[in-house]
Amino acid sequence: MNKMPKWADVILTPLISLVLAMAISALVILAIGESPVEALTTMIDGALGSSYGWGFTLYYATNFIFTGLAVMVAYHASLFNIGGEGQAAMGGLGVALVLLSLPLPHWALALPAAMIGAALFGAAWALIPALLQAKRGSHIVITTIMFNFIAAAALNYILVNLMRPVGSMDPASARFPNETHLPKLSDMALSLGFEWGKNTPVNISFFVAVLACALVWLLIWRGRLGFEIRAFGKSEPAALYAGINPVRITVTAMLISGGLAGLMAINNVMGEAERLVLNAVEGAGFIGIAVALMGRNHPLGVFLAALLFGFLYQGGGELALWTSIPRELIIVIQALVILFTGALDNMVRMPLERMFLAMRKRGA
Amino acid sequence: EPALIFDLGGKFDKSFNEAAFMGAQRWVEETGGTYKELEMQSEAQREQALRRLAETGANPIVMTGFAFGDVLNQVAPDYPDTQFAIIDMVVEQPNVQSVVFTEEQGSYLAGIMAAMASQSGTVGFIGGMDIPLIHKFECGFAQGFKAAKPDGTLLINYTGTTPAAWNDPVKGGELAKAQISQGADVIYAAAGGTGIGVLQAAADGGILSIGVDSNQNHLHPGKVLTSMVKRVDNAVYDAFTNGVEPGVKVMDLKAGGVDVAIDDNNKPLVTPEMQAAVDDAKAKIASGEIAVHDYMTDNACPVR
Amino acid sequence: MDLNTVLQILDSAVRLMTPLLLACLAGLYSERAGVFDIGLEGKMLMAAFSAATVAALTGNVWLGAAAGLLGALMLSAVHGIASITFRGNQLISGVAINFLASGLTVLLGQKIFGLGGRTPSLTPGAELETQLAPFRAWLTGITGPDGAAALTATPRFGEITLPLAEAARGVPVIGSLYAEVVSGHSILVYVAFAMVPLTWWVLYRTRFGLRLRAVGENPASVDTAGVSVTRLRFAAVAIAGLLCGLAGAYLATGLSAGFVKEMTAGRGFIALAALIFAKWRPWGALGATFLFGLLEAVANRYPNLDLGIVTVPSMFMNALPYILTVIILAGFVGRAIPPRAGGEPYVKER
Amino acid sequence: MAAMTQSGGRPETAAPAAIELRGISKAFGSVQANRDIDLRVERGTIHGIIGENGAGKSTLMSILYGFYKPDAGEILVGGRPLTITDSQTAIRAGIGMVFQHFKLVQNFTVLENIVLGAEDGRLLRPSLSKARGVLRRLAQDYELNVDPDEVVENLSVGHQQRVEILKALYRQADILILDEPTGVLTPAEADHLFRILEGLRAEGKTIILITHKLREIMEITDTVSVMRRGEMVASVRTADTSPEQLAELMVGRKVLLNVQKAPATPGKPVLEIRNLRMVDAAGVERLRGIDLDIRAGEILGIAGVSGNGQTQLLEILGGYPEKGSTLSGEVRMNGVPLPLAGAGCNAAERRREGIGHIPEDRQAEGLIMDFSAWENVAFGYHDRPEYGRGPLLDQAAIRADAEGKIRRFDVRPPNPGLAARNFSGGNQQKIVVAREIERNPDLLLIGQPTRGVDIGAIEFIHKRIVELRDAGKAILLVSVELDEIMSLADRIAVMFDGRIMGERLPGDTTTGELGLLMAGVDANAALQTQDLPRVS
Ligand SMILES: Nc1ncnc2c1ncn2[C@@H]1O[C@H](COP(=O)(O)OP(=O)(O)OP(=O)(O)O)[C@@H](O)[C@H]1O
Ligand SMILES: Nc1ncnc2c1ncn2[C@@H]1O[C@H](COP(=O)(O)OP(=O)(O)OP(=O)(O)O)[C@@H](O)[C@H]1O
Ligand SMILES: [Mg+2]
Ligand SMILES: [Mg+2]
Repeated sequence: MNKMPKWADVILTPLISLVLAMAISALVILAIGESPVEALTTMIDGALGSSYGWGFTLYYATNFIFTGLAVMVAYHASLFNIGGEGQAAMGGLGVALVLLSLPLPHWALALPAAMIGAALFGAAWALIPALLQAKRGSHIVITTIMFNFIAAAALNYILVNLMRPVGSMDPASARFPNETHLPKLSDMALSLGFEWGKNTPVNISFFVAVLACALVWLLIWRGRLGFEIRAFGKSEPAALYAGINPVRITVTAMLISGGLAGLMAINNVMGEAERLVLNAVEGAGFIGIAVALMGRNHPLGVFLAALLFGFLYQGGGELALWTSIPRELIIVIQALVILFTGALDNMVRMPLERMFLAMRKRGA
Repeated sequence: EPALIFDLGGKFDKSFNEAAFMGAQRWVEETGGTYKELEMQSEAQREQALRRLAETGANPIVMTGFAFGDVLNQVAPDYPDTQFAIIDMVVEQPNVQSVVFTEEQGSYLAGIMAAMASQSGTVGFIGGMDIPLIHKFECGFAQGFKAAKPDGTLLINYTGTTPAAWNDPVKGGELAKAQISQGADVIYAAAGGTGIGVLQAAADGGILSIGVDSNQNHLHPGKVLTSMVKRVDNAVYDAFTNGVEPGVKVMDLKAGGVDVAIDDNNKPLVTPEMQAAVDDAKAKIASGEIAVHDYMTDNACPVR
Repeated sequence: MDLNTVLQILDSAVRLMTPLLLACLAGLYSERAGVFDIGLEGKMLMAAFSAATVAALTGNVWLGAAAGLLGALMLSAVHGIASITFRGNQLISGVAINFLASGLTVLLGQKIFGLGGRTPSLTPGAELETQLAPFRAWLTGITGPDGAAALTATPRFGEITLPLAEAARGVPVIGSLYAEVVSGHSILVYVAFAMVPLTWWVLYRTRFGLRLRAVGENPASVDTAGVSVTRLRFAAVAIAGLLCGLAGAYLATGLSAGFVKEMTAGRGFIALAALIFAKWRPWGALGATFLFGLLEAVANRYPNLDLGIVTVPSMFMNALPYILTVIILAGFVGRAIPPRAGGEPYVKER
Repeated sequence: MAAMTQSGGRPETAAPAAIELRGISKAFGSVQANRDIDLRVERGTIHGIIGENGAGKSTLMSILYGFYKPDAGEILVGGRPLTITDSQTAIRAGIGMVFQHFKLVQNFTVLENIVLGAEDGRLLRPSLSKARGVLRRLAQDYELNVDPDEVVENLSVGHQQRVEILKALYRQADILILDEPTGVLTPAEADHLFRILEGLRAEGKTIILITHKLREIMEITDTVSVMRRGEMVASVRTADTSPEQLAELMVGRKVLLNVQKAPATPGKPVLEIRNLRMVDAAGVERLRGIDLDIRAGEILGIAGVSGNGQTQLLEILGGYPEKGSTLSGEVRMNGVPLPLAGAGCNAAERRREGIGHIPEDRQAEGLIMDFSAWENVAFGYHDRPEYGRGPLLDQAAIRADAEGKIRRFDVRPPNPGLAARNFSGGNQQKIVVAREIERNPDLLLIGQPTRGVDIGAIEFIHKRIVELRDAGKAILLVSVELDEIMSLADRIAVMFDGRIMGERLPGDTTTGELGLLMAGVDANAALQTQDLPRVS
């Protein structure tokens, strides 16, 4: 313990890891015959260089915050929820059903209603795997994987056969009523008198996501329930000794997790597409795993990791849009970032620790 | 400078995005011009891409895929001076050309050929994801097949329910084998990259297959009965050369929008009778004597 | 449902389960040694790509398979360095490997072939010939044109008809079972099935197996017995790589003829599920993957189950294997206890 | 096996020491676990090492065994310097070690555990059958019987320890290190172990024994070293010292080795158990009709070899019977029946009823090892109003409470933010004891309160338990340490095979009699077989 100052561990280690990941990415870019410098500037410009880029970066980050928090909460109960993908998809269905069936006159009413729908559907999709884990011991990793496939099938059926307006080629629901459209951050900026992020999808859900980070932090690190979740996650026998009910905690943690994953739908389905399309989740559920793990299962970490992935997504998208570099390069860069900051962090930390220890010895 | 936007499948999807790309390439070769091209990475980028292209002054902007419909409907009014063309979807805006294909007609012809090539009387259809567009192919194929062989059997499979359904040649091959074992001796694949596996398994299994979208006859010469080509390339090429004319443009059989490909690779498979039957059907469809039902109009197919 | 249909479904199940079985056994070695591996998918994908690429460039499927093994092995090395040497998080490393494979295969494929990440089809034809030409020309200098032609003539694994298969067909049930289901697969299928007893034997009858199991249960016991935990775990991870390599090679050069991006289509995750289902045992792996293969084969065969009044839509038939898995898991398989030291890097000093 | 069949003549004194350590230092991060340590152990002797929890004993031995690498220092084996880079080197040099926390693979058989790492070839079968033979001989020579085909997790701790010793002997160890071997043994098992050790010494083997029990040091060792806070403070001949002197050397102050307590003044019954039966999930009957009463102001001690139902009894009373088990009988707390199943049967409910619980296994149950000390102080009581409002916990309140407990119970280091894992075993136990005792429960369940705890801490914990009794509370004490039971309990019940074999008053019985009861020998029969040999 205390081998190096905390600030070094929290800031220096990930930073150096990130630099390493970028260096290797540069080599890959060179190897496919493109210019790393140009690629990097395109990415940074495209994602962070303008309010426009930020608008997209934050939009993607919002998705990842929700799915990252979802994975994180379950992880604290030592449940590995791989089902974010399916839960978020079902959350989308919840949003669509609420917005298409209830006559909601204003977004301020529609948002909470949609949030309830999204969370309920997401949580419901996590409920069966949770119950099976708690009561029958069926491994949650398998069941949540299976439920991703089942969600895809169910949504496919519902969109094609039930919710698709007749004659439409597109397997998607009808558009949500105009009154329910969420205010975009660009609109909010305009009403404050300046122009920011025009035509970007980032919307008020971003603030909901930030709020969710804070609430999850309170829940896990300050709440009695979070205390129980963490204790159960660390040791089931100890939890029993302390009177913590394993079934209750497993189910509660998964419901919260599924609900959070489902909430992602207010961003992509309600905020961006304004209708439910097939495959609206686009892998954000899986990115959530990386985000949670990289964020060290802490809401602040999740927030930062989500921003990083938002940046990579948007920057990478720009790269693929405006240069001849294939879009798969971004996946490689993402992989390297995950690898170096998430799995190879000790490669950086160990020499750093030695350095700090030596420095302290010399100092003492 | 014109622009072309590919849908999520990417420009090398072995399917209609690739066909669009070929059309653009042809335009480049013939005119020496340049164009902008974009591949979508995510749903949220559709609007971004459209707006950015419009703002950079690209004109016309051609996009492939029904998924752009909704976004284009929102974006087009903001850029009245830009001309848009969308393939596979109708968008009613004054500056948008909607290019739709009568896949059912091309598939109808493929169905006739399948019926005539089949010894067993059983043929198969393998679709990618179970979405309305693919049902359009399926239904046209079924009508042609039943017209030529009223008591024949048609086997139908869809690959899956996730985007992986378009990129799973292993599953495609396995579905083909399952259909072969049920007696199918001609299989029509409308499944993107998955179709490669279908054509392969058919060739391995000694039966015939039918390709889709672009001409795939060359993949297994002598083993692909034909390909139902959808001339997305022509649509793109036209838009690039002649510009965009707002309104709905129906690329039907008559207009050469869809057809069955016959070339050196499949010549030996096409008997004179088959050729005659196809020509006859073409004429009748053109004259309206045969009306091939479009699945999209009522989400139903008159034959199964 | 007549016997013939049953046989055909079984035949299909065997083909479908083979990549799952190989990947599942790969996971078994790794996880039995205490290294979780959710990167099976990525390793399989990389192997499929390398195998198809080299097979396309050389026309020789054996070279292709070797490349497949190498490709997966490289990713295994990454996993080993991250999770064993540097005691990183094994799950994160696995996630990273999946991403890496997904991106690199297309990137490299596009660079080499320019077909958007696809490799040329591995069936004799113009597309393949152009790729093969340089290698064949180079070989001709060494072996002469005939040798070169022979060496580049098999870009893909063929099906093997076992001895007496045709003769056996006449024997009721058993004979046709042999001819239809047992015979007529690519060699990798037989390799995969042979791997099951072999794995059992290695695990329970050899020194290596004993140590491997021990290191996954309690690495300190192995360490204090004077055996290197690191070496054992690397060996296990390497074996996992080789098996994923076989799985990938089978996908790209056995079952299909060439690589298509993302062609593993989630099979690595299904293999992982099967591994848990199998409770980390070799014969269990055989059973679990057979079940998955069978369910998929049945769903393929009956895409629109017509129940008279209603027709079950294709989406549900497609999801059927997954639904049944959940039901079976809930109903018949109890708690699966993973290797106790699984997922934890071995740390002597805190 | 050459070394073992050698007849054990005493070596001439001029011979080099079996082990010599010079200037060994080892730091874990900023913790200096060993500082410049010298140690010399002669061949054919038993050398004891004592020291407080966290003094660095285990670390030193692990270095000798090649498990840790020292930061500085030199090791000589048989007079020759040896760089021990890993355990393999140590094993080859004839060093064997039985760790404080066993290094066994729980789901392997005894035989598999023994051959692990010492196989003869690539195939397992020949190794195993050879080992089986050797094992039979070792079992005969040293009375070390264990069923070679039993799976280790089904063995009692005592037998598990035999497996560890057999492991070392199988590897032909000449120098055997035992780290707190008796911490988990019954007195009889401990005696058996010492007979074995004496036999080994007679053969010329060298033994290093770490223990917290001064009685054992005095009984069996030839020389003894004392460690304190990472340093070696003394090395003396056992004959030249006394328990009191050793205790003082160890703790740095005078220690009372016996519990001081006034006679009990029992009040009304607090807990009444009637015909309690339990069949576990596997269908084995674990409790076969238990009847017990515990009164206010008394300590009821339950003696017994571990595995005879004590664990189940504590779990049931604590509110968390094994999942899938079936229970019958009646338990009353202050006259009110306690539910034995269903919603009312959980540990939180029991705490609300006024039942406190110091569990047998502090690391698996009593603490969350990754939680900080202050979080552990709230563990189990985290739903209490004083720890927060509504759904939130009041960190400041808990920390303040934790600081108080740490101060009053002298937990070292006094840092409530430190994870439980980073405290030594004795200090971990103090955190649990502080948490449970300071709740002032009507009934306190205690399982093995001083297992692996140093004498200073034992003294302290015992004192607290007696204080609670004197405050009129009822205490149920389960311990395998007969000494502990004899000195703490006001009444002793002996458990064997799920039954209460009998009740005795400490003044009216002997450890001999209790030992027989613990082995299931009926009291009347015991009268006739007073001089039975030790049970084992
Ligand atoms: N692997 C480790 N990593 C970090 N610190 C350690 C490790 N092992 C021991 N320590 C610390 O080193 C010190 C000495 O520990 P050690 O286990 O040697 O004590 P001990 O004398 O055996 O105590 P006990 O009587 O409780 O067994 C303690 O402060 C302990 O917390
Ligand atoms: N070397 C051996 N080979 C085969 N079986 C053995 C061996 N050693 C012990 N066993 C078997 O293991 C079981 C336990 O042995 P036994 O009861 O003699 O042990 P013990 O030392 O007396 O134990 P305890 O002290 O607990 O009574 C017996 O069934 C015995 O036959
Ligand atoms: Mg110790
Ligand atoms: Mg005995």
